[in-house]
Amino acid sequence: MIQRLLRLILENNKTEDLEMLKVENLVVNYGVIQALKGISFEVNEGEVIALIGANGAGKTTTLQTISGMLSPNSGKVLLNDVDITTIPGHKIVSMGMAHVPEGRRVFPGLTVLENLKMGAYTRSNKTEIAKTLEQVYESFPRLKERQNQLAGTLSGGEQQMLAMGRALMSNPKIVLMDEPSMGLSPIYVDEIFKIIQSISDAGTTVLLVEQNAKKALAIADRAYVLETGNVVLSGDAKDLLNDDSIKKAYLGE
Amino acid sequence: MSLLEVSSLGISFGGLRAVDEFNLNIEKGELYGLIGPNGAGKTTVFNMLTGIYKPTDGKIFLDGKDITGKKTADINKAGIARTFQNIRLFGDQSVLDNVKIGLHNSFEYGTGTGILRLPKYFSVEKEMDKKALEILSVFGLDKEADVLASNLPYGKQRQLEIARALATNPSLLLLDEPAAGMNPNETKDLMNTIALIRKEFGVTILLIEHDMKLVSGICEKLTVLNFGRVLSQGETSTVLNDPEVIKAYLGE
Amino acid sequence: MAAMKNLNKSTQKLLTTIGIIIVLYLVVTIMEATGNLSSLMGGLMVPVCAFSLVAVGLNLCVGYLGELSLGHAGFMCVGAFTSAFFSKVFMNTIPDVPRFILAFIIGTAMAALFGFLIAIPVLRLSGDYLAIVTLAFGEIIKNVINTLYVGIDGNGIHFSIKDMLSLGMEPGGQVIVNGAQGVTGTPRQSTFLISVILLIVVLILTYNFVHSRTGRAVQAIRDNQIAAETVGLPITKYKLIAFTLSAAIAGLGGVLFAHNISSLQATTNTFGYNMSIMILVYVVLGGIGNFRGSVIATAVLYLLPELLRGMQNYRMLIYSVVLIVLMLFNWAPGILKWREKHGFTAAAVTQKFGKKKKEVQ
Amino acid sequence: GNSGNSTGSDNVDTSGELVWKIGGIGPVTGGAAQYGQGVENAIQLAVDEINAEGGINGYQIAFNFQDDEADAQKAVNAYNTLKDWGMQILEGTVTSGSCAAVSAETNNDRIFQLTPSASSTSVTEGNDNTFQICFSDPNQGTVSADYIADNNLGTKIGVIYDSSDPYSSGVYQNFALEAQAKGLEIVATESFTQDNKTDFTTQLNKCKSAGADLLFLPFYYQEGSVVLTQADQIGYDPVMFGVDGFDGLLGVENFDVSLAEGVYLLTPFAADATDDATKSFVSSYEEKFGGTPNQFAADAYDGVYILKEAIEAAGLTPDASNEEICDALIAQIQQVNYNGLTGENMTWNDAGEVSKAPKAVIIKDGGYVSAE
Amino acid sequence: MGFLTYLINGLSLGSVYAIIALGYTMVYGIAKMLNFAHGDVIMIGAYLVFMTMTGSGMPVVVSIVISIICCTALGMLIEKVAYKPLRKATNLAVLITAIGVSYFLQNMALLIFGSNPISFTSVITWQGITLAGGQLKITGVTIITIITCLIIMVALMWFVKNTKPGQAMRAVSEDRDAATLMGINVNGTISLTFAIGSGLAAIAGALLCSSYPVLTPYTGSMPGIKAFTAAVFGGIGSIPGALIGGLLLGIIENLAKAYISSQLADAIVFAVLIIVLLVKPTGILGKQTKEKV
Ligand SMILES: Nc1ncnc2c1ncn2[C@@H]1O[C@H](COP(=O)(O)OP(=O)(O)OP(=O)(O)O)[C@@H](O)[C@H]1O
Ligand SMILES: Nc1ncnc2c1ncn2[C@@H]1O[C@H](COP(=O)(O)OP(=O)(O)OP(=O)(O)O)[C@@H](O)[C@H]1O
Ligand SMILES: [Mg+2]
Ligand SMILES: [Mg+2]
Repeated sequence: MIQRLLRLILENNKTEDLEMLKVENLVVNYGVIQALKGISFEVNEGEVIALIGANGAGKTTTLQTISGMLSPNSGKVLLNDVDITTIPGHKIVSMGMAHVPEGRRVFPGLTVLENLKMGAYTRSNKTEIAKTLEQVYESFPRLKERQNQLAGTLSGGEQQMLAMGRALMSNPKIVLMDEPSMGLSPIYVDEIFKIIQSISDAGTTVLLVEQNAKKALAIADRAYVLETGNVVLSGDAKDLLNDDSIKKAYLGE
Repeated sequence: MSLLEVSSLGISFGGLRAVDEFNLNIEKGELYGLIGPNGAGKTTVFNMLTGIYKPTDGKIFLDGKDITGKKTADINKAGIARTFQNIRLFGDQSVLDNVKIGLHNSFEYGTGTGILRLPKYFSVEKEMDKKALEILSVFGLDKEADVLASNLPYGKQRQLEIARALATNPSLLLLDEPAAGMNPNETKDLMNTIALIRKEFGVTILLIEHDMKLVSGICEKLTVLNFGRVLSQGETSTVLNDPEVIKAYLGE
Repeated sequence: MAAMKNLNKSTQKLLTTIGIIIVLYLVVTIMEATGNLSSLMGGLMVPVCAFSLVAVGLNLCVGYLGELSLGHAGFMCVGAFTSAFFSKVFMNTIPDVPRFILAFIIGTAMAALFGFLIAIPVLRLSGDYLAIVTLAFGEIIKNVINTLYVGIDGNGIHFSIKDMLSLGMEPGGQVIVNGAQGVTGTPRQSTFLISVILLIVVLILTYNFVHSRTGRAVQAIRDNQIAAETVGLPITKYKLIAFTLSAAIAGLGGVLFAHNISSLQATTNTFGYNMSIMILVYVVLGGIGNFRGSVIATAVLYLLPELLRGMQNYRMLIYSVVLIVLMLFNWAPGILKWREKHGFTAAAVTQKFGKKKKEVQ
Repeated sequence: GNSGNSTGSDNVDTSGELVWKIGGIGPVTGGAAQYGQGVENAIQLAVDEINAEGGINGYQIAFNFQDDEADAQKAVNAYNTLKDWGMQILEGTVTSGSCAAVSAETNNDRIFQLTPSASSTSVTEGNDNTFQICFSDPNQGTVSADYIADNNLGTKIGVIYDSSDPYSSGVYQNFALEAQAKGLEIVATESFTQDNKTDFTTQLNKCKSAGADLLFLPFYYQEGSVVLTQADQIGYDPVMFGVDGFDGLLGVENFDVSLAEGVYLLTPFAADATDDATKSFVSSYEEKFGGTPNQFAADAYDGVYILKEAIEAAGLTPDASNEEICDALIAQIQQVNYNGLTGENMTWNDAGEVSKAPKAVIIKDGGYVSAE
Repeated sequence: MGFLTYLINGLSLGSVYAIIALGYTMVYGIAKMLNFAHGDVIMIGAYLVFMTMTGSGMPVVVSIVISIICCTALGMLIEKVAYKPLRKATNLAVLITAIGVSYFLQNMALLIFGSNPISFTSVITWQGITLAGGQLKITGVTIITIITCLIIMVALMWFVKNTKPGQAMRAVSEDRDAATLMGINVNGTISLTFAIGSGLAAIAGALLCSSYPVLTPYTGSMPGIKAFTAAVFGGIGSIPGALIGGLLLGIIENLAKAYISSQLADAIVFAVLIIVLLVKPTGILGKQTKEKV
């Protein structure tokens, strides 16, 4: 355990091109349905990685397996070289991972503010938390306006903002985002990608699942394309943006 | 006479005026878009149109009939069907059964007939199956008729929800963000489907959407909501070039 | 066609269930004819069928209507007492067979009536609130029956909810329902054959119901009430139909039960919440929405304590342990996964697994 | 703790020799377990004694006791289990509701049945093969009212009874009938149920404010101990009159017996009676099972000896068919005159009822004293 | 005067219901399960107090502490063995297992302690207060029970609102998966909830049997059901609701006995419950959670 921690600390101190997250041969079944058929990829520290693919390709399943909400049938997930495949989800969070889940999953009976505080559950420094809260409110002024409203009564887009804000409250080193722009108005979609960019600029690693492939690829460093449970294509995001097959299949051009 | 006439509609939640002085006229056969920033009150308008919320002010007329404050089921019978922003399927039932439930009011036989399997049961069920598959095939879902609805991928669930709504044989179809969670190609397919169902089923459509490609691609008229009030209303191209709309909603 | 195959699959399941019941019936009958059936087993057949019926009724409510009822013993109680009352009153005036048939009709109809009346207020509630209200109704029925005195004499029928004295009967009058002492001397007309026929008929009818237009609507309401409303389903009507039907089936079980035993009392164990909960145990163990499972679970769990009689004082302790273990074996996701891996899966199990996320309560 | 665990198969004679197969039924689990366990233990005690002395007519007794959880259907199941075992005579069941269901069966199968404690008339009505050792409900109700009237124990009577219990409501009904006949004034009739037996203060308060100077309490000692405690708490001190269910009160572990001072009860049996029979019964019971035997146990113990006497008088042997045994015992038990723990000169009529004088006793200095 | 007497009787019965209901509602509110074995843990707690206090002559406080510790351990053990494996199954499955556990505890107690009733010595020796010149008496047990209820209620509310584990409980009660994503140990939180609930059961057992001095293996089951009813009455999941529900249930029960019919008191109580729920479908203090569409 101590060794692991030591390693974690050591790894964290290194900087360039470090493999932060590594997924090896992941296979996940739902009953008889095989949702992931052995996918592998890696995310380096500080990168923004986009995961794109059609409906049902297995993007959500991938993110859920990484953050420990699902356990894979086989394969491995490594976070900073630590095998987290069998580590329970809540411990993964305290290792610095946050997850903006599909479908938002805000706590409907808690207020906006309580939801945000819940996001900082793993942290204890009150002043730091307050600082992060201010930053979140800055990014999402609507949340501040509504801080005492029950989250369950927020509009769809407002809930999406809350889910994002809540994940950021844990001050994560890596954040997984499942379609963060879904249901947001155009002006806010631009805004959200700016926010992702700034999160990344602040040094946080991002694994981004998006249907809005164009925007995602625009801010991503690299990208992987999933198709029915397999990685079918990967590469530099800018290259993919110009790839004809990608254009045809995912950019609607 | 317009198909849908809404005048001075308003609702409050506690101190929050979610929708205020909302007016809308939709002609038969139109494809109408309702857009606006997050939390502007679009879904709330849908909820009032379908009787899920009771409006505090205003009136709603469908085909000249006052349906304000009516029960949801009665409003559906009067001719309004809808989909939901957060998908609401009958998850534990097959795709086919989801559509057959939509057909519930168009095909009649009594509970007793069903329990005792009188001849009418067989004939009506057969017709229902036929009709349901017909609707499903419009969406290319007929091959998945057997699958449990909750096991469909997200995009297909959205389509199934539309199919189910159509099965109730509405004159007005409300779609709440039908393209959410779809990639541009899928959205393109959806646009075609929407155009197709308007033609095939002769329905008038009112939709909420944030995907501007879809909105500008198929909507003929638009209403923009902002803070619960109408910001702009009219032909799609005019509205989308309205500087107010650009400022509040579209961004540069 | 895919849809037809699906239909056939569940029809097949129904047919095999019926087949199994018929085979078991024949086996038991042959054993009895050849003197190989123990009295214990022989005596258990009718109660098992009666409780199976109640479990099927409750499963209709829990599995298809999606509402938890903790008061089904109350409907069984209504069916049992009204039919026993009827049979006793007309013991000497109507011949056996028509009287028995009428008893079934009356008991079932009364249970249905109670189900209907209770459903009107109850169905406005949901979840545990509904559960507690059904529990409350069951307890009210039990309490009232315990203080109910009904007698018959030359002047007709007398009622009281105080005591026998207040009936004010002529000498020679007959007390039929005697408060906590219940009804004794009901004619014992339930036979295994009748029970099996009823069970099969009910299984077929419930199957038909579930796969009919109304049944589909009921399930739609269970899955998503708001969506059901927006496709134009009259929620209250279908909830009422399903609940009433469910109560009627429980009442039918009650009639069968009452005419198999000559002494009927409404106690906590026989018709109180304990029994309601016991029946719920049958339903959940057998699989929510799985009628065959209900029948099997009822048979297993009802027979188990009887077969454990050899364990003497440890009997009920062992029973409770078996119950817990069976529940874990049938429901724990971890164990289900393990079973899948090692091939311990019946078709029913995979079906349950697929539904594991569904929360009925 | 106590546990009568030497039932059933232990006692079945495996050598193939003929034995008397006597069965018993009662609740040994569930809320009424204490009554069933007392009966089971006491029968076991008597059977062991008799077997040690050479059995009945030279044949040993095999005893098998089955649990019914005080549930009529379970009792029938228990009965069928015993039938499969080969039971010839049934001593049971303990509770009235179950007993009525089982009597219908034994009557049909022609098996002789003697119940230690099921007191309702529905047990014996129409069943010529069923006999009671305990007083019947009418008997107790009537005798109680008579006793109260004759001895002027009280003028204004309050009644609290268990309206969910056949025994309690049966005794109450007959008491009320006789009280009316004797001109006793019942000023308050209160009840409780098995689901509602935590708190009697309201019932007690109502009796108190109705001015009742005597409380008639026809139910079991478990609730009895609570009623006495709570009456004391509210400072209400009328004459308390229990029936045979109150027997056992002094045996409740840790019960403050001073609360029971002056309580009348109808009992045929007192665990601290000084006669040799009682003393030896109580001491062997305590030695073997722990805990003080109650009246149920005493009735059950007597039952075995009554059976012995009747069988011996009829000269039966175990090879007789059940029907023969049944018929012979029906005839013979009406000739028996038995002196046991629970009564002197006990005799039976053809309705199955016992005739033994219920003794009113009063609790004094933590012990029973004959009230006469 | 009569009315006041009955009211006080009701209050004292209600306080016992309330203290049991607090445990019920706590577990329900967070683990979303009806722990039907709760009443039986209460019974075990009462036996432990009896054995240590009356049997071994320990001081009241010591024996209650021992009982709390044992019940807490028992609660956690039950949770681990019987409920935890079903965490992802339907709530109904856990409900049934809880029933199995309830049978188990009853029959275990039957084997260990026997079926004979025990007269429980009150843990409260204080006689209480007398008012109106001796006409009205409030027993010490009643007063102590109500005070204990209030203390527990306030402590629980404070705990849930202001501590980290309390915060975790709220999150778990809302959405377990999302709670995991916040870094909350869902299993640990639910175990803790059971531990607290079972610890409360020990206290409830001691006070229940002090008011109702008969102890058998089945002592806990009926008050358990009543307390469940009380918890629903007050709005299940709501901590102050449990207190109010318990007290009201006791009062209604006693007034029904006093003024309507003691034979039909059960029926009347349940009828009132139904009427209240029809007027207020989530109980007196229950949160009205209308789904946003
Ligand atoms: N709980 C489940 N049970 C059964 N099958 C499931 C379940 N969840 C997902 N699947 C199936 O697994 C496959 C992958 O699903 P996943 O949700 O990971 O896709 P996705 O790429 O996130 O799609 P989308 O863009 O629609 O969100 C799909 O075929 C889906 O139907
Ligand atoms: N039941 C409710 N209680 C309180 N506030 C509500 C309720 N329903 C909606 N609101 C508020 O009303 C406003 C309008 O919500 P609505 O869901 O209609 O927005 P919308 O236009 O559909 O937004 P989006 O595009 O994000 O879905 C929001 O600010 C929301 O928080
Ligand atoms: Mg997804
Ligand atoms: Mg919306």
